[in-house]
Amino acid sequence: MADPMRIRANMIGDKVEVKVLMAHEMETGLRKDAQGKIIPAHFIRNVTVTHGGKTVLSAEWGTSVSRNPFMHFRFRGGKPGEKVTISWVDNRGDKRTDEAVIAGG
Amino acid sequence: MQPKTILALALCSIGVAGCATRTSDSEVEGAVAEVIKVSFKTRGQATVDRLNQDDAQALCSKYHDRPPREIAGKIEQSQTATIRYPSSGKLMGDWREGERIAQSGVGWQFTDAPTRPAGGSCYNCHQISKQELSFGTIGPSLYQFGKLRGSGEAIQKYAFGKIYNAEAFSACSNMPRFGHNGVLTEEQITHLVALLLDPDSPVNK
Amino acid sequence: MRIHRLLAGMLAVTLPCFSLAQQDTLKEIERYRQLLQESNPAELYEARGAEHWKRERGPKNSSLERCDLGLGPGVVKGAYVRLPRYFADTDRVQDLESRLVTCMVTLQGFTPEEARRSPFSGTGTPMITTEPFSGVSRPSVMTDLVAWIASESRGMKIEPPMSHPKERLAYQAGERLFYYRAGPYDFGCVTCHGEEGKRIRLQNLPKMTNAKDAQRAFGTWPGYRVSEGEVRSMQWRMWECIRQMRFPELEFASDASIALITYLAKKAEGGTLDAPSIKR
Amino acid sequence: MNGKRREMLKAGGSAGVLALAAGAGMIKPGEALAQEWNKAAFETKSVADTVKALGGSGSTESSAIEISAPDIAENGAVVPIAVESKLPRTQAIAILIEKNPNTLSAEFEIPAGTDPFVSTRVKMAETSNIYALVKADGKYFHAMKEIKVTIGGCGG
Repeated sequence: MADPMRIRANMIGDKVEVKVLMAHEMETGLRKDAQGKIIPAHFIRNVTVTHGGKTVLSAEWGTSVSRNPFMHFRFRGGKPGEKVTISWVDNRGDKRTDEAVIAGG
Repeated sequence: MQPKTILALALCSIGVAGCATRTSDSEVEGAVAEVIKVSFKTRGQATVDRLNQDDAQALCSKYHDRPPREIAGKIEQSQTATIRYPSSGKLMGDWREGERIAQSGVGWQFTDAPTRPAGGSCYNCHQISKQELSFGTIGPSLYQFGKLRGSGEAIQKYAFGKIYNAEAFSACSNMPRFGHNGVLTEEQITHLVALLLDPDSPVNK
Repeated sequence: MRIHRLLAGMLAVTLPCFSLAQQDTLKEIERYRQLLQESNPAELYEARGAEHWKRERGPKNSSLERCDLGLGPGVVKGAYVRLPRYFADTDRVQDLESRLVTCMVTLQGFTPEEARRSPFSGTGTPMITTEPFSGVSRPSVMTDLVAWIASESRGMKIEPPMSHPKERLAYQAGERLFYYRAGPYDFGCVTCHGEEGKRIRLQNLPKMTNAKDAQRAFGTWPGYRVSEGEVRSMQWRMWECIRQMRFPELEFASDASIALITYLAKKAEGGTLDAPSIKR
Repeated sequence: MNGKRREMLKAGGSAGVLALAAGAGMIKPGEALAQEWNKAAFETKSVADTVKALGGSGSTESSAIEISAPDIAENGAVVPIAVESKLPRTQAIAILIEKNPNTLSAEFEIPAGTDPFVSTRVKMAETSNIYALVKADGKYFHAMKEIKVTIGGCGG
């Protein structure tokens, strides 16, 4: 199973700043292993961030997002103590959902 | 079995009081030899006998690359005798080939295919062509090497010899003895000479 | 990607900009390094490492929580900056990784071979360099533990003990090894780390006999290497330098590796640990 | 930018309805959009084709899009890139890397209430132009920046 994400959600003024790190190899499908065999592509395709039942960001990714992906964005309408939920799904159907509590500014 | 424990050898046989002083050089010498013996293993082309030093390597290690003048002189003398210039007399090859060799840092690692020709790793340490911004500074800049020195026979001979065996000119140089150690072929070295000296080479633009 | 990178290198497809001065290059590289600091995937490894410490594993189905890293059984805080050190139970100077091998053997019942089997994490690396260690998705318990244990010394002073004769001997052996030149390229550690302000390509090289350089270098390992997408440890740093020196393979947790690390730790004494870091 | 998702949103009437569905347990978060991945767009080999695959007929250069990235990346495996759009009604931001084997790297949908800003890290195979493609008020705009990828290390 995939490792948990590291999510930081902080109030900056009236916005929630979200920074997330995901543990994922983001394999391109273009590289070869030591035996010369192609390493199959394995990468996160969809990311969804929700807050209070509302999607605040959604993303589609290809293989060229860096290994152990990082994403940073900001949204309005969140308050300290509320939760931000982040989910990803990769091309093999593996998935992971984690949440973080918004910290005060 | 536990990992081999040479540093764990009872070096304190002379007793605790004796151990308070610095271990003698010969004791350290012996310990290092043992440590080397148990800590490395042959892998691919990188065999353990690579750790056996020749005279120049041993002297440079001993003097931390700063040998006394007299010893430096001896090293330079013995290394000069190793240089073999091409029997054809042709010292300048193709600078384009030279640029490719200068860019490549592969060769002789246990991860490298032994059949693949080695690069010269030149940009790792030197500025050469101006277009390449990613260059090292362990060695001096070679940009405009030929423009400043011309491309006559004397300088060709110097450049060939320096790449063949840098220690002939400077004992304990950081630069590998590419020709003497068989890392680069005679022909590869002539391409590097061309990269440095050919008036058409980007080095001299 | 790797194929492209190699091609780029081999065909000398160099940077097409002729006007950019070297100074600007270095400034921009510095900016790149700054931007990396914003987020460090080493955190993911640290989190795993903390779990591995507590997890019951091995034939004895036991955790590492009683492992003595030098400050007493189970004390992790501050342990990393006081290694390598002499351990009476093994009668040996050990760095973090060789000590973890000992604990995996004594506490968890692994054989030393099992404990050392996967020293470095190896998942897809864009560099050919670590392919001997890679397979797809092969995280290393050892690397994760190192990341976490080092993080528990973050901000602390590097203070390797040097009171035991074997610690001093390890230092002296490390010094000899540092200056030891051999192999087809005539390299020694000193070739790249003996002078101040030098670079390989655009990578700055610390002069290891210079306290400030050594402190910064030693104090930023382990680190997340973006070039490989992995956390790498001091053991790996030694292993990889030795490989590039064209020497035979340096055995993981060997005496030579520990001697070199002891030498470097002493040179870095008084510096602050800023690791796990993030690096090229 | 995604055709299927547009349809779904249209059918639902608003993003709120989709969220409601998730909240009611009909769709779990993360699964809701799991099947929606614009394969065609991620297989494109040029900037123009990517714009087309994302639903645009072309795009206009705009100074209201700011790309924040280093001029030189010490390593192509991780290149930090932030994009900020000052275009009104920004709906989506995509990052394109001209010389990568596949041009499109990532595409972010920006709902109302979320800053038209995103920062991430991408891989670059070699020195290349990168494009920030922004969909705002139904139209496509872009900004471009060249990032050089340097050769590093000593054994390669």
